[in-house]
Amino acid sequence: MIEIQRARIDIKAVVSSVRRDDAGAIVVFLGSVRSDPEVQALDYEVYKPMALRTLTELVERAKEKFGALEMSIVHRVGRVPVGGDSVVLACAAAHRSEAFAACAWAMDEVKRIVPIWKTEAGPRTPRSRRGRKVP
Amino acid sequence: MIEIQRARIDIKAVVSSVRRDDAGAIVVFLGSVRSDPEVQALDYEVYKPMALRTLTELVERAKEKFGALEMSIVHRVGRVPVGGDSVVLACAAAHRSEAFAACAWAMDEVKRIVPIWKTEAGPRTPRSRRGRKVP
Amino acid sequence: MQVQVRLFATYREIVGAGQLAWTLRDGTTVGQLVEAVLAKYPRLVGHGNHMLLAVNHEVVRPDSVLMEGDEVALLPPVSGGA
Amino acid sequence: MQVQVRLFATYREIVGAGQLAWTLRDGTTVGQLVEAVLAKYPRLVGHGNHMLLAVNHEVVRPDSVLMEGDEVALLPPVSGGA
Repeated sequence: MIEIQRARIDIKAVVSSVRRDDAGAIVVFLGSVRSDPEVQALDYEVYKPMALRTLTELVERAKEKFGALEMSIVHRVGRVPVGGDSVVLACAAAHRSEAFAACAWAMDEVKRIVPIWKTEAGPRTPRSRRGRKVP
Repeated sequence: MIEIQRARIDIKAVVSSVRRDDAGAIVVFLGSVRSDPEVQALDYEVYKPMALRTLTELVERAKEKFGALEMSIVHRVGRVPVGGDSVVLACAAAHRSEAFAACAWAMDEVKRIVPIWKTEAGPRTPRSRRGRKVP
Repeated sequence: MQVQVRLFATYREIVGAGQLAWTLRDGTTVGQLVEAVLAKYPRLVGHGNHMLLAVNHEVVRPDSVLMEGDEVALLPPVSGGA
Repeated sequence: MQVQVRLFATYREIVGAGQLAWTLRDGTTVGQLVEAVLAKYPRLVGHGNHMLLAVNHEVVRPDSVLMEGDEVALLPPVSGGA
Protein backbone atom coordinates (compact mmCIF):
# COMPACT_ATOMS: atom_id res chain seq x y z
CA MET A 1 0.00 0.00 0.00
CA ILE A 2 1.49 3.30 -1.14
CA GLU A 3 -0.79 6.30 -0.74
CA ILE A 4 -0.61 10.07 -0.79
CA GLN A 5 -3.90 11.26 0.65
CA ARG A 6 -5.72 14.18 2.23
CA ALA A 7 -7.73 11.96 4.60
CA ARG A 8 -6.64 10.86 8.05
CA ILE A 9 -4.49 7.74 8.04
CA ASP A 10 -6.12 4.50 9.23
CA ILE A 11 -3.27 2.92 11.21
CA LYS A 12 -4.94 -0.46 11.49
CA ALA A 13 -5.43 -0.65 7.72
CA VAL A 14 -1.77 0.16 7.13
CA VAL A 15 -0.70 -2.56 9.56
CA SER A 16 -3.10 -5.08 8.02
CA SER A 17 -1.71 -4.35 4.56
CA VAL A 18 1.73 -5.73 5.51
CA ARG A 19 0.61 -8.82 7.44
CA ARG A 20 1.89 -12.16 6.17
CA ASP A 21 1.92 -15.60 7.76
CA ASP A 22 5.70 -15.77 7.41
CA ALA A 23 6.27 -12.39 9.08
CA GLY A 24 7.18 -12.63 12.75
CA ALA A 25 7.72 -8.90 13.17
CA ILE A 26 6.01 -5.72 12.07
CA VAL A 27 7.50 -2.32 12.85
CA VAL A 28 5.34 0.75 12.35
CA PHE A 29 6.46 4.36 12.33
CA LEU A 30 4.02 7.22 12.86
CA GLY A 31 5.20 10.77 12.30
CA SER A 32 2.95 13.26 14.05
CA VAL A 33 2.73 17.03 14.08
CA ARG A 34 4.23 18.21 17.37
CA SER A 35 2.71 21.05 19.34
CA ASP A 36 4.61 24.32 19.20
CA PRO A 37 3.44 27.76 20.30
CA GLU A 38 4.03 29.04 16.77
CA VAL A 39 2.45 26.13 14.92
CA GLN A 40 -1.15 24.98 14.78
CA ALA A 41 -0.82 22.73 11.79
CA LEU A 42 1.50 21.77 8.98
CA ASP A 43 0.60 22.15 5.33
CA TYR A 44 2.03 19.49 3.08
CA GLU A 45 2.56 19.96 -0.63
CA VAL A 46 3.49 17.06 -2.88
CA TYR A 47 4.68 16.41 -6.42
CA LYS A 48 2.41 13.41 -6.52
CA PRO A 49 3.46 11.32 -9.55
CA MET A 50 7.13 11.65 -8.61
CA ALA A 51 6.41 10.98 -4.92
CA LEU A 52 4.50 7.78 -5.76
CA ARG A 53 7.31 6.65 -8.04
CA THR A 54 9.98 7.43 -5.43
CA LEU A 55 8.03 5.63 -2.69
CA THR A 56 7.54 2.56 -4.88
CA GLU A 57 11.26 2.38 -5.65
CA LEU A 58 12.10 2.95 -2.01
CA VAL A 59 9.93 -0.02 -0.95
CA GLU A 60 11.64 -2.26 -3.50
CA ARG A 61 15.07 -1.20 -2.24
CA ALA A 62 14.01 -1.88 1.39
CA LYS A 63 12.99 -5.41 0.40
CA GLU A 64 16.30 -6.08 -1.37
CA LYS A 65 18.52 -4.38 1.18
CA PHE A 66 16.99 -5.70 4.42
CA GLY A 67 14.92 -8.69 3.36
CA ALA A 68 11.73 -6.87 4.32
CA LEU A 69 8.71 -8.92 3.23
CA GLU A 70 6.16 -6.12 2.89
CA MET A 71 6.20 -2.37 3.31
CA SER A 72 3.41 0.19 3.18
CA ILE A 73 3.76 3.96 3.28
CA VAL A 74 0.94 6.47 3.58
CA HIS A 75 1.68 10.21 3.61
CA ARG A 76 -0.86 12.96 4.07
CA VAL A 77 -1.02 16.15 2.03
CA GLY A 78 -2.83 19.37 2.77
CA ARG A 79 -3.32 20.57 6.33
CA VAL A 80 -2.47 18.26 9.22
CA PRO A 81 -3.27 19.62 12.70
CA VAL A 82 -1.10 19.26 15.80
CA GLY A 83 -1.39 15.66 17.01
CA GLY A 84 -2.30 14.35 13.56
CA ASP A 85 -0.21 11.74 11.78
CA SER A 86 1.54 13.04 8.66
CA VAL A 87 3.04 9.73 7.71
CA VAL A 88 2.60 6.07 8.65
CA LEU A 89 5.11 3.49 7.49
CA ALA A 90 4.75 -0.22 8.26
CA CYS A 91 7.27 -2.94 7.55
CA ALA A 92 6.91 -6.69 7.97
CA ALA A 93 9.88 -9.05 8.13
CA ALA A 94 10.66 -12.54 9.35
CA HIS A 95 12.56 -11.18 12.38
CA ARG A 96 12.52 -7.96 14.33
CA SER A 97 16.04 -6.74 13.57
CA GLU A 98 15.26 -6.63 9.83
CA ALA A 99 11.91 -4.95 10.42
CA PHE A 100 13.44 -2.24 12.63
CA ALA A 101 16.34 -1.61 10.25
CA ALA A 102 14.16 -1.45 7.13
CA CYS A 103 11.58 0.83 8.75
CA ALA A 104 14.17 3.29 10.10
CA TRP A 105 16.07 3.35 6.81
CA ALA A 106 12.91 3.84 4.77
CA MET A 107 11.78 6.72 6.96
CA ASP A 108 15.17 8.42 6.50
CA GLU A 109 14.75 7.97 2.75
CA VAL A 110 11.24 9.44 2.82
CA LYS A 111 12.66 12.56 4.41
CA ARG A 112 15.63 12.65 2.06
CA ILE A 113 14.25 11.98 -1.41
CA VAL A 114 10.45 12.00 -1.59
CA PRO A 115 9.19 15.27 -3.12
CA ILE A 116 6.97 16.46 -0.27
CA TRP A 117 7.32 19.87 1.37
CA LYS A 118 5.82 21.17 4.56
CA THR A 119 5.10 24.71 5.62
CA GLU A 120 4.00 25.81 9.06
CA ALA A 121 0.52 27.17 9.54
CA GLY A 122 0.72 29.70 12.39
CA PRO A 123 -1.66 30.21 15.28
CA ARG A 124 -4.97 31.96 14.86
CA THR A 125 -4.36 33.91 18.06
CA PRO A 126 -3.81 37.65 17.55
CA ARG A 127 -0.25 38.77 16.92
CA SER A 128 -0.17 40.62 20.22
CA ARG A 129 -0.29 37.30 22.09
CA ARG A 130 2.69 35.88 20.24
CA GLY A 131 5.10 38.07 22.18
CA ARG A 132 4.60 35.80 25.18
CA LYS A 133 6.80 33.12 23.75
CA VAL A 134 10.02 32.69 25.68
CA PRO A 135 12.92 33.01 23.23
CA MET B 1 -0.24 0.94 29.57
CA ILE B 2 1.36 -2.30 30.72
CA GLU B 3 -0.80 -5.37 30.30
CA ILE B 4 -0.51 -9.13 30.36
CA GLN B 5 -3.74 -10.43 28.90
CA ARG B 6 -5.44 -13.42 27.28
CA ALA B 7 -7.49 -11.29 24.87
CA ARG B 8 -6.38 -10.14 21.44
CA ILE B 9 -4.34 -6.95 21.47
CA ASP B 10 -6.06 -3.77 20.25
CA ILE B 11 -3.24 -2.10 18.30
CA LYS B 12 -5.01 1.23 18.02
CA ALA B 13 -5.58 1.40 21.77
CA VAL B 14 -1.89 0.71 22.41
CA VAL B 15 -0.87 3.47 19.99
CA SER B 16 -3.37 5.91 21.50
CA SER B 17 -2.02 5.22 24.98
CA VAL B 18 1.39 6.71 24.08
CA ARG B 19 0.20 9.78 22.14
CA ARG B 20 1.35 13.16 23.43
CA ASP B 21 1.29 16.58 21.85
CA ASP B 22 5.06 16.89 22.24
CA ALA B 23 5.76 13.52 20.57
CA GLY B 24 6.70 13.78 16.91
CA ALA B 25 7.39 10.09 16.49
CA ILE B 26 5.77 6.85 17.57
CA VAL B 27 7.38 3.51 16.83
CA VAL B 28 5.31 0.37 17.28
CA PHE B 29 6.55 -3.20 17.32
CA LEU B 30 4.21 -6.15 16.75
CA GLY B 31 5.51 -9.65 17.34
CA SER B 32 3.36 -12.23 15.55
CA VAL B 33 3.27 -16.01 15.54
CA ARG B 34 4.85 -17.13 12.27
CA SER B 35 3.46 -20.01 10.29
CA ASP B 36 5.45 -23.22 10.47
CA PRO B 37 4.39 -26.70 9.33
CA GLU B 38 4.95 -27.97 12.88
CA VAL B 39 3.27 -25.11 14.71
CA GLN B 40 -0.36 -24.08 14.81
CA ALA B 41 -0.12 -21.80 17.80
CA LEU B 42 2.14 -20.77 20.65
CA ASP B 43 1.18 -21.18 24.29
CA TYR B 44 2.50 -18.46 26.56
CA GLU B 45 2.98 -18.92 30.28
CA VAL B 46 3.78 -15.99 32.53
CA TYR B 47 4.89 -15.27 36.07
CA LYS B 48 2.53 -12.36 36.13
CA PRO B 49 3.47 -10.22 39.17
CA MET B 50 7.16 -10.43 38.28
CA ALA B 51 6.46 -9.79 34.58
CA LEU B 52 4.44 -6.66 35.39
CA ARG B 53 7.17 -5.42 37.70
CA THR B 54 9.90 -6.12 35.15
CA LEU B 55 7.94 -4.40 32.38
CA THR B 56 7.31 -1.35 34.55
CA GLU B 57 11.02 -1.03 35.37
CA LEU B 58 11.94 -1.57 31.73
CA VAL B 59 9.69 1.31 30.64
CA GLU B 60 11.29 3.61 33.22
CA ARG B 61 14.76 2.66 32.00
CA ALA B 62 13.74 3.31 28.37
CA LYS B 63 12.59 6.79 29.34
CA GLU B 64 15.84 7.59 31.16
CA LYS B 65 18.15 5.96 28.63
CA PHE B 66 16.62 7.23 25.37
CA GLY B 67 14.43 10.15 26.41
CA ALA B 68 11.33 8.21 25.40
CA LEU B 69 8.23 10.15 26.44
CA GLU B 70 5.77 7.27 26.75
CA MET B 71 5.94 3.52 26.32
CA SER B 72 3.22 0.86 26.42
CA ILE B 73 3.72 -2.90 26.33
CA VAL B 74 0.98 -5.51 26.00
CA HIS B 75 1.85 -9.22 25.97
CA ARG B 76 -0.59 -12.05 25.50
CA VAL B 77 -0.67 -15.23 27.55
CA GLY B 78 -2.37 -18.51 26.79
CA ARG B 79 -2.77 -19.73 23.23
CA VAL B 80 -1.94 -17.39 20.33
CA PRO B 81 -2.65 -18.79 16.85
CA VAL B 82 -0.46 -18.35 13.77
CA GLY B 83 -0.85 -14.77 12.55
CA GLY B 84 -1.86 -13.49 15.98
CA ASP B 85 0.13 -10.81 17.78
CA SER B 86 1.87 -12.05 20.93
CA VAL B 87 3.25 -8.68 21.90
CA VAL B 88 2.71 -5.06 20.94
CA LEU B 89 5.11 -2.38 22.15
CA ALA B 90 4.64 1.31 21.35
CA CYS B 91 7.06 4.12 22.11
CA ALA B 92 6.58 7.86 21.68
CA ALA B 93 9.47 10.31 21.56
CA ALA B 94 10.14 13.82 20.36
CA HIS B 95 12.13 12.54 17.38
CA ARG B 96 12.22 9.33 15.41
CA SER B 97 15.78 8.22 16.22
CA GLU B 98 14.96 8.08 19.94
CA ALA B 99 11.67 6.30 19.31
CA PHE B 100 13.31 3.63 17.11
CA ALA B 101 16.21 3.10 19.54
CA ALA B 102 13.98 2.88 22.61
CA CYS B 103 11.50 0.51 20.96
CA ALA B 104 14.20 -1.86 19.65
CA TRP B 105 16.06 -1.84 22.98
CA ALA B 106 12.87 -2.45 24.97
CA MET B 107 11.87 -5.37 22.76
CA ASP B 108 15.32 -6.94 23.27
CA GLU B 109 14.82 -6.52 27.02
CA VAL B 110 11.36 -8.09 26.90
CA LYS B 111 12.90 -11.19 25.34
CA ARG B 112 15.84 -11.16 27.74
CA ILE B 113 14.40 -10.54 31.18
CA VAL B 114 10.59 -10.69 31.31
CA PRO B 115 9.42 -14.00 32.84
CA ILE B 116 7.28 -15.27 29.96
CA TRP B 117 7.77 -18.66 28.33
CA LYS B 118 6.36 -20.04 25.14
CA THR B 119 5.76 -23.59 24.05
CA GLU B 120 4.75 -24.72 20.60
CA ALA B 121 1.32 -26.21 20.05
CA GLY B 122 1.58 -28.73 17.21
CA PRO B 123 -0.75 -29.26 14.27
CA ARG B 124 -4.07 -31.01 14.65
CA THR B 125 -3.47 -32.93 11.44
CA PRO B 126 -3.05 -36.69 11.92
CA ARG B 127 0.48 -37.92 12.53
CA SER B 128 0.48 -39.81 9.24
CA ARG B 129 0.37 -36.51 7.32
CA ARG B 130 3.37 -35.10 9.12
CA GLY B 131 5.75 -37.37 7.21
CA ARG B 132 5.24 -35.18 4.15
CA LYS B 133 7.40 -32.45 5.59
CA VAL B 134 10.62 -32.03 3.66
CA PRO B 135 13.53 -32.30 6.16
CA MET C 1 10.14 22.60 -28.76
CA GLN C 2 8.08 23.16 -25.67
CA VAL C 3 8.47 21.73 -22.17
CA GLN C 4 6.49 22.17 -18.96
CA VAL C 5 8.36 23.57 -15.96
CA ARG C 6 6.92 22.57 -12.56
CA LEU C 7 7.73 24.60 -9.46
CA PHE C 8 7.07 23.59 -5.85
CA ALA C 9 6.93 25.07 -2.35
CA THR C 10 9.30 28.07 -2.00
CA TYR C 11 10.03 28.15 -5.72
CA ARG C 12 6.33 28.22 -6.59
CA GLU C 13 5.81 31.07 -4.14
CA ILE C 14 8.73 33.06 -5.55
CA VAL C 15 7.66 32.61 -9.17
CA GLY C 16 3.97 32.97 -8.38
CA ALA C 17 3.01 29.95 -10.47
CA GLY C 18 3.37 26.19 -10.14
CA GLN C 19 3.66 25.51 -13.85
CA LEU C 20 5.23 27.38 -16.78
CA ALA C 21 5.24 26.48 -20.46
CA TRP C 22 8.75 27.12 -21.81
CA THR C 23 9.88 27.16 -25.40
CA LEU C 24 13.41 25.92 -26.11
CA ARG C 25 15.72 25.17 -29.00
CA ASP C 26 16.26 21.48 -29.76
CA GLY C 27 19.20 20.08 -27.83
CA THR C 28 18.78 22.31 -24.78
CA THR C 29 19.92 20.68 -21.52
CA VAL C 30 18.16 20.83 -18.16
CA GLY C 31 21.00 22.98 -16.86
CA GLN C 32 20.52 25.51 -19.67
CA LEU C 33 16.78 25.62 -18.99
CA VAL C 34 17.43 26.30 -15.29
CA GLU C 35 19.78 29.17 -16.23
CA ALA C 36 17.04 30.67 -18.37
CA VAL C 37 14.48 30.32 -15.56
CA LEU C 38 16.87 31.93 -13.04
CA ALA C 39 17.53 34.79 -15.49
CA LYS C 40 13.82 35.47 -15.72
CA TYR C 41 13.17 35.02 -11.96
CA PRO C 42 16.33 36.36 -10.28
CA ARG C 43 14.88 35.84 -6.79
CA LEU C 44 15.36 32.10 -7.39
CA VAL C 45 19.12 32.54 -7.81
CA GLY C 46 20.03 32.15 -4.14
CA HIS C 47 18.32 28.73 -4.16
CA GLY C 48 20.19 27.30 -7.13
CA ASN C 49 22.72 25.33 -5.07
CA HIS C 50 20.08 23.28 -3.29
CA MET C 51 17.86 22.72 -6.30
CA LEU C 52 17.16 19.15 -7.36
CA LEU C 53 16.12 18.56 -10.95
CA ALA C 54 13.71 15.95 -12.26
CA VAL C 55 12.50 15.17 -15.77
CA ASN C 56 9.33 13.13 -16.12
CA HIS C 57 9.39 12.29 -12.38
CA GLU C 58 12.95 11.08 -12.32
CA VAL C 59 16.00 12.88 -10.89
CA VAL C 60 18.45 13.90 -13.65
CA ARG C 61 21.83 15.59 -13.97
CA PRO C 62 22.02 19.10 -15.42
CA ASP C 63 23.58 17.83 -18.67
CA SER C 64 20.51 15.76 -19.61
CA VAL C 65 19.13 16.86 -22.97
CA LEU C 66 15.45 17.76 -23.00
CA MET C 67 12.83 16.46 -25.42
CA GLU C 68 9.56 17.93 -26.68
CA GLY C 69 6.83 17.63 -24.05
CA ASP C 70 9.13 16.83 -21.12
CA GLU C 71 7.94 17.75 -17.64
CA VAL C 72 10.84 19.41 -15.86
CA ALA C 73 10.57 19.88 -12.10
CA LEU C 74 12.63 22.31 -10.03
CA LEU C 75 12.58 20.85 -6.53
CA PRO C 76 13.53 22.64 -3.32
CA PRO C 77 15.02 20.47 -0.54
CA VAL C 78 12.27 18.07 0.52
CA SER C 79 10.78 18.10 4.02
CA GLY C 80 8.22 15.31 4.27
CA GLY C 81 7.54 13.35 7.42
CA ALA C 82 6.56 15.18 10.59
CA MET D 1 10.26 -21.18 58.52
CA GLN D 2 8.26 -21.83 55.39
CA VAL D 3 8.66 -20.38 51.88
CA GLN D 4 6.74 -20.92 48.65
CA VAL D 5 8.71 -22.26 45.70
CA ARG D 6 7.28 -21.34 42.28
CA LEU D 7 8.20 -23.33 39.18
CA PHE D 8 7.55 -22.37 35.57
CA ALA D 9 7.52 -23.87 32.06
CA THR D 10 10.00 -26.78 31.77
CA TYR D 11 10.67 -26.80 35.52
CA ARG D 12 6.97 -27.00 36.32
CA GLU D 13 6.60 -29.89 33.87
CA ILE D 14 9.56 -31.77 35.34
CA VAL D 15 8.43 -31.35 38.95
CA GLY D 16 4.76 -31.85 38.09
CA ALA D 17 3.66 -28.85 40.14
CA GLY D 18 3.88 -25.08 39.83
CA GLN D 19 4.11 -24.39 43.53
CA LEU D 20 5.71 -26.19 46.49
CA ALA D 21 5.63 -25.28 50.16
CA TRP D 22 9.14 -25.76 51.56
CA THR D 23 10.23 -25.76 55.20
CA LEU D 24 13.70 -24.39 55.93
CA ARG D 25 15.93 -23.52 58.85
CA ASP D 26 16.31 -19.83 59.61
CA GLY D 27 19.23 -18.31 57.70
CA THR D 28 18.92 -20.57 54.66
CA THR D 29 20.06 -18.91 51.42
CA VAL D 30 18.37 -19.15 48.03
CA GLY D 31 21.31 -21.21 46.76
CA GLN D 32 20.87 -23.73 49.59
CA LEU D 33 17.15 -23.97 48.85
CA VAL D 34 17.87 -24.63 45.15
CA GLU D 35 20.32 -27.41 46.13
CA ALA D 36 17.61 -29.01 48.24
CA VAL D 37 15.07 -28.76 45.41
CA LEU D 38 17.56 -30.29 42.93
CA ALA D 39 18.28 -33.10 45.39
CA LYS D 40 14.59 -33.93 45.59
CA TYR D 41 13.98 -33.52 41.82
CA PRO D 42 17.20 -34.75 40.17
CA ARG D 43 15.77 -34.28 36.66
CA LEU D 44 16.12 -30.54 37.26
CA VAL D 45 19.88 -30.84 37.73
CA GLY D 46 20.82 -30.43 34.06
CA HIS D 47 19.00 -27.09 34.06
CA GLY D 48 20.79 -25.59 37.05
CA ASN D 49 23.25 -23.53 35.01
CA HIS D 50 20.56 -21.60 33.18
CA MET D 51 18.30 -21.11 36.15
CA LEU D 52 17.45 -17.57 37.20
CA LEU D 53 16.35 -17.01 40.79
CA ALA D 54 13.83 -14.48 42.05
CA VAL D 55 12.53 -13.73 45.52
CA ASN D 56 9.29 -11.79 45.83
CA HIS D 57 9.37 -10.97 42.08
CA GLU D 58 12.90 -9.62 42.05
CA VAL D 59 16.02 -11.33 40.71
CA VAL D 60 18.45 -12.24 43.47
CA ARG D 61 21.88 -13.80 43.86
CA PRO D 62 22.19 -17.30 45.35
CA ASP D 63 23.66 -15.96 48.59
CA SER D 64 20.49 -14.01 49.48
CA VAL D 65 19.11 -15.13 52.81
CA LEU D 66 15.45 -16.18 52.82
CA MET D 67 12.76 -14.97 55.19
CA GLU D 68 9.53 -16.56 56.40
CA GLY D 69 6.81 -16.35 53.73
CA ASP D 70 9.14 -15.49 50.82
CA GLU D 71 8.04 -16.45 47.32
CA VAL D 72 11.03 -18.01 45.60
CA ALA D 73 10.82 -18.51 41.84
CA LEU D 74 12.99 -20.89 39.82
CA LEU D 75 12.95 -19.43 36.31
CA PRO D 76 14.02 -21.21 33.13
CA PRO D 77 15.46 -18.98 30.35
CA VAL D 78 12.63 -16.68 29.26
CA SER D 79 11.19 -16.76 25.73
CA GLY D 80 8.55 -14.06 25.43
CA GLY D 81 7.85 -12.16 22.25
CA ALA D 82 7.01 -14.04 19.07
